[in-house]
Amino acid sequence: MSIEFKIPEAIEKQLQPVRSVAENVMRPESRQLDDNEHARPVKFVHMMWPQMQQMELANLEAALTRAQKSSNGDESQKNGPDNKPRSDRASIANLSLVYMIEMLSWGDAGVYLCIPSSALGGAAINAVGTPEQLERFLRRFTEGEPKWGAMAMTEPQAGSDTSNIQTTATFDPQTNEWILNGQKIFCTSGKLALEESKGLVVVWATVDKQAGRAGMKPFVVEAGTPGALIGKVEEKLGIRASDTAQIILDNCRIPAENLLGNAEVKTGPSSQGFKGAMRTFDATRPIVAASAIGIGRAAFEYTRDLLAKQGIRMDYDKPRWKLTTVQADLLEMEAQLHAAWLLTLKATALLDAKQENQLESSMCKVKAGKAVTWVTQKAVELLGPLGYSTELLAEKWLRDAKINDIYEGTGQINTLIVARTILGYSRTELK
Amino acid sequence: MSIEFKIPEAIEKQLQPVRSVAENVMRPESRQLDDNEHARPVKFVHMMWPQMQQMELANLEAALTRAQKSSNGDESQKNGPDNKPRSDRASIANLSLVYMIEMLSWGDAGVYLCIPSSALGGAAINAVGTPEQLERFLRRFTEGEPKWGAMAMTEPQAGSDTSNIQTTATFDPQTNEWILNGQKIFCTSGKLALEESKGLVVVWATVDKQAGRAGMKPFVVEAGTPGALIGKVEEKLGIRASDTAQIILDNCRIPAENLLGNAEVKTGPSSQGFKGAMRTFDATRPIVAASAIGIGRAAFEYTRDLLAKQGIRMDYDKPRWKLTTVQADLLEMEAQLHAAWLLTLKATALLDAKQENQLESSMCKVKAGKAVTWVTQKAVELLGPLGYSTELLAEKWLRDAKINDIYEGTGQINTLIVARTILGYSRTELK
Amino acid sequence: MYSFDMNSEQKMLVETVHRFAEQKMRPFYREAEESRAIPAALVQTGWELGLLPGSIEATYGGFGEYSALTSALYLEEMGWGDVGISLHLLTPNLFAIPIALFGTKQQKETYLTLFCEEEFPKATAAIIEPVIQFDPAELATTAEKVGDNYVLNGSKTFVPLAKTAEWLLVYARENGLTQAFIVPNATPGLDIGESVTMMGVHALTSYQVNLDNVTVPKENRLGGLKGIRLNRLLTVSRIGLAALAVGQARAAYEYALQYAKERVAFGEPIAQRQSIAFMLANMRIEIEATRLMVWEAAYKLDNQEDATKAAVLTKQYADKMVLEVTDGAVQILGGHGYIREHPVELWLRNGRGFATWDGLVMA
Amino acid sequence: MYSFDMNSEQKMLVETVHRFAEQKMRPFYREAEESRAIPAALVQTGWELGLLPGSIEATYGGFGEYSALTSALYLEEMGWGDVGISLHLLTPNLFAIPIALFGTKQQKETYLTLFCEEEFPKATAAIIEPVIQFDPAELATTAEKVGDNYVLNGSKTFVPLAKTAEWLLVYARENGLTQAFIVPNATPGLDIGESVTMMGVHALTSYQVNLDNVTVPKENRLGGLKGIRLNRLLTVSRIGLAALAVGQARAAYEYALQYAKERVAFGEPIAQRQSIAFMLANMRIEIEATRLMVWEAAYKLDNQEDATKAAVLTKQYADKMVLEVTDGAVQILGGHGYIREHPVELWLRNGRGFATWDGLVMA
Repeated sequence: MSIEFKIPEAIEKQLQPVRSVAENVMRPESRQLDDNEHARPVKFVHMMWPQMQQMELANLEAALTRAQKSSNGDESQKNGPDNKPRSDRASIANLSLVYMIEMLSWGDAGVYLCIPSSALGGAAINAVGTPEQLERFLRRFTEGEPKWGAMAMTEPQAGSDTSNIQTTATFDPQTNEWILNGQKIFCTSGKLALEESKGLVVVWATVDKQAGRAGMKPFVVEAGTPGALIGKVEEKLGIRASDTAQIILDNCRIPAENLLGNAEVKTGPSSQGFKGAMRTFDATRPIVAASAIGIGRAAFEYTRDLLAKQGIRMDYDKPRWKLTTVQADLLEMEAQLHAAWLLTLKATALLDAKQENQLESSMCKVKAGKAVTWVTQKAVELLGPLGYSTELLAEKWLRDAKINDIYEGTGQINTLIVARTILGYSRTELK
Repeated sequence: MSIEFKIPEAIEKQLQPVRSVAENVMRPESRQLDDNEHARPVKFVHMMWPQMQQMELANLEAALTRAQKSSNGDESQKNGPDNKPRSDRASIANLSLVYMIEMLSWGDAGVYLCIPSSALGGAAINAVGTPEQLERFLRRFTEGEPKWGAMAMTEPQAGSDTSNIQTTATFDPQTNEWILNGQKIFCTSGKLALEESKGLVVVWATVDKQAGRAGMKPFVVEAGTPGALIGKVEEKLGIRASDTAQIILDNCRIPAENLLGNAEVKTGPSSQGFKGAMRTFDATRPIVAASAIGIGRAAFEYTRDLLAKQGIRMDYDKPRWKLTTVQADLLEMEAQLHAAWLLTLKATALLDAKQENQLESSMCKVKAGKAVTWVTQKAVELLGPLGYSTELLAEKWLRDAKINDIYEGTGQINTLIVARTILGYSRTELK
Repeated sequence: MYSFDMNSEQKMLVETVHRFAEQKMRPFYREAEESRAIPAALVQTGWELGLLPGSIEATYGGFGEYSALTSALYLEEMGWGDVGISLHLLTPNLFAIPIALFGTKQQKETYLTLFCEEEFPKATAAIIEPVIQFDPAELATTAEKVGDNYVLNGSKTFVPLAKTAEWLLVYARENGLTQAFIVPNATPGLDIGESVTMMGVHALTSYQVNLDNVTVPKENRLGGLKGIRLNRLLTVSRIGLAALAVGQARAAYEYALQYAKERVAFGEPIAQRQSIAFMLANMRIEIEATRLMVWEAAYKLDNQEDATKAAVLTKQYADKMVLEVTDGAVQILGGHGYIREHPVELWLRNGRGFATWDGLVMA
Repeated sequence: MYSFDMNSEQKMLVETVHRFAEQKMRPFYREAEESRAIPAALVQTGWELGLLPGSIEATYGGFGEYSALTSALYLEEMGWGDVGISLHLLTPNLFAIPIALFGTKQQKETYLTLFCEEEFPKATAAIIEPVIQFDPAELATTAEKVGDNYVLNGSKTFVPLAKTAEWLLVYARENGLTQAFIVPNATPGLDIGESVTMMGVHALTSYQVNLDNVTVPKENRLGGLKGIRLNRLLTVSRIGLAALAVGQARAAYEYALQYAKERVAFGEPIAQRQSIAFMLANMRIEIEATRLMVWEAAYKLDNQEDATKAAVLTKQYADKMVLEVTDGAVQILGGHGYIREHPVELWLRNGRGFATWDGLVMA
């Protein structure tokens, strides 16, 4: 063990084709897909699908091995991603993902979100699914036409306050089915998953409203299930290529086997279901941070290069008082991005090392959300009238960037998590 | 009535001698008085005393007239400064004060605080004193040697939380005396008032701990009263010429007549005593803001002028991208100071017009505290190694400035007041 | 003295414009934004407020006197209503105000009367250029005197309503200084290009304008031989833009405040959390400070004091303030702030614009 | 790979230095600050940690290898202990490290051995000048070659321990470039002036130094004919200062956090208010980010990658961070933060210094 700051060669190699996709497939369509909010990046989707199938297959096989061991009674391996057995001691799976997403977001953050994969839905299934569930739900992502998975958590009256979820799951012993009722919003790729492909959505619903967090359970709803409808698809400030859907669950019946994990409502510290959901944030927040940073880097590099063409160059070896405001702004943009990036890499490295990273994952999310909001706003300013026009992509990057300070927990929620962690406070001590 | 932004001529005239004192009496001693923390600005005190006596006399006479009318049953005039009858409809008393204090603080904020006057103590007595109390307590400030008044509110365990005061006042019917016990800290000019002159301190104490705010009452403690001792005198980051004293009240007996206002403990909305104390903040916060801005202006002007000697001049008519960092910093310093100054002027104008100004007075305090902390920190930076050395005054201004974001309610407390006001929230709704 | 109270005339005007903003602009701004068009009736109603004629002397058909302060007061209300619609309504000013301030007697007589009629006047100005580093004092567009004419060459962008404008005021560099030239729409070489889309204010249709040897008689040089003082016009523009920015910020602040009081999370309105409440408090402080800076700069301008510095400090302060406040409003609304069902995302897009709009408002 | 774990040797070193900081520096820093002096015993104990000899090759009497990363790790602990005492303890480095990096073989042999003995070495360097706009790449102090000698002229400030130094490394401008010259204390024309007081770090005694035709043989030019690469030394210095700044900020953050948990107002610890808790959270985030930037820049330097840019970004980031964090700590303590009974007021004074100290740390 020794401190090291070096991109693994394997990742560097993997990144080359990703960079090429970002540059040659994503960027050229950026403006057009932004203008036509509900159009799909068809070319990108088809280009990525073979690769994603391979990744899905690898994940599925690993999960099957794990799940089979687990159902054979190997109890220590049971509780979700944290205890996954891994042969490779220094995994770089998450690091690799974070690098890839940073690069794809450098290409186009809205388009990247349309990548065909089981995504957050897959992660939830992967974490606790039985071998049968894994097969039934995840095999589809390794074959046939492109498909999408999604996760539906947020409700109109419960944004950050995910414990306040109103969607209900009632068990019908007659038919051995769960009946879901409620409304979900802000479901990324919800329409792609339920309407535009034979995908699926993992829906969080409560089996016992009185039980609060402990009553919350994840259920798999497959495309084509009667009673699961796409309502409005949001029109947004940015990431317009990505669909953000409302899902209406109207007496939506799903087989008993579509419940992920245990139906039992355990209160107290052992309410694993909800905690598991919260746990996934430790993995997804660095990804959101990386996406933010990719957009920020796009804005920074573009601004720097265009200014260089005007003869305004960075100068790293002068005292600050010798710089122009533009040089100083560029320097600060670069430093802010890099600060956020290093926090993201650390949160990710901890994840790969299977170490606790809740603090780090919230820290990188807070920093990246804030830094990239500022960096992209600055880029538009530095690029003057052209920067504010739709002739350049800078204004789009500003709009795309902002979501990263909002989803997967707003800056405020993540700061609260950091604060609670460093102070050792519970959620009642620090509201 | 019409919108106007023009310094009244009378104030402009008044300011000329003040500017001269600031420049010729205060500035030359700034460094030395900072180095010798507990030395006194003797020259300044003696120079200001005749003028202060005149002001005190005018205030005293006005208060006596008012108090006599009031004790003659003119009930409408009773409730303190808000309802003061004034012949001059557009008073500029507070505006004039704010301008003077800005200028004196431009001279030296620590020295300005040593101005011999009844100060906050006088204000409290003036507001509710009977004719007899006014004579007994305030006449001294119009004659003889320089004297100081002070106010003692803060306690070791109660900073912003002034309702949590532990100092007790117990009435002894035998001797017709109040017995004060407790400890006060951070009393500005406490030592000057009690030990170094025949001054006085208004001490807030509770006559009924169960009653909370309603039990809090102001008592006058005169210099030389047995049992009223100066403990330590604080050594501070800045404003070192000003004494910040601990006052120990050890069975300190004062005559019954030294209680200001009513001894009765009224709970509920009519607990005027404490409210009155809080009310004085509406007048003092703009003064603190003005003091902050005076320091900030000193730092800004000095930095600007010294940089101009190096050939670096402000240019107000260029787009930001054509400026150097130093020019942009200077511009931002000036704008920040001016923003704070205009808020201060508005809060003061409302006060002079006897209009509600709690929101405005907290707003200007928040802004000035923050702006001037930043401006003085920036000045030290822009002045490089010399700025960081004690050869220039910039580093002292930074140290002096910081207190303004702390006393008379920290930036956080004042932001909280602004927030409660704009949201219409009580202190339980927004803690 | 320092006084912060409007006179009764100003109060009445502000109330009138606020009512218009509330009743006519607010119900329509999202539709205008999405459809990129404003119905003629709304424009006409706005015009009937008589804001521009109120700034023009009676001699030329108006009924008022130019006051930067009065303009600042109503601009805040317009900005509160909608910046895009406001920029549309304020387009004729871009032509008229510079003429009122610098026109020769003859120019005033010829043109100002056009702005005191019943119909929304068809005139605009071209100042901003399609570059990344724009300085109105060093334009790339040139004006050259050839005989009794001026020949203009260059490119402009963000020219509002250029397609339908009968008159354009074109700013160009002549002998190192920026001057303005009156150009009729039919002048050969004047090419109104594609409409230009900005990040915000889609309600305003603006265009790229190209000038290829556009020739106008020397009488069309604004101010005749004396020309213009660009600095003065920029001061007017900076104060106006800052006033609009205050209005925009106030709209965002009020909306976020209301939302925060209504939106419940973890059992309480989110406004009861200090992180949200303090954001709102700081918004309020910054809006108020900027408003006072705007008023003071306008007061100085009206009272023949040098307002250059005040206007620059104010504008730069306002640029930053409006961005922070509108961004904060989006942040307070969270996911709901990011979707177009709520106005704050539009306000953030508008907020970012102010720093790039030097010259785009004259009032 | 990316790895954020120290190796066992580094861990041990960090623990050792932390223990020294906690047990030797912390109990004494306020007294050192107020009395403007550090007892010889403390200096000696600090010297016995062997930090500098640990950076010098065995050939010259040391027992280690120079590593910017290892230095950064222990500098953070020293900064956490006390910046003033640290700058005193690090003064010999100002002479030794540039020689280790750029000295000719002979210079290394002659001088480095002095830094591997049992007593605290008496050597320092003069780089900073008493100006408001300081640029180490464009010094006002000059060096001119006259025959076989160099003649130095100019003024320096913030020269630590100059009064007792036997050797000074003086930076001067020669043919447009900054070079360094070894000057013995007894050289005629070398005038150690008054001690200079800074806003912070009073524990460090530093001096104004004047050079009036100070003449040294050409052998005293550091690096001989090749001279030095200033940029490389500044990179070392920037990383070192940033590491110290992280330590200083961490001290302030930890203190404020503890205070906020203990201080009760309105019935609860103030840390239970979001306004305070969020300040602490942001401090933590910024400290952590800066630490990672420091480590990365040091890692690059150690691995022969170009670290100039990384060091500059890190240093500027750290300058701002340490000021914000120390200021925030004073703010959290309120009135108690303003008095010298608590350390935070000193830490704020130190915090402001970092931006002006380019060249004042080499490690």
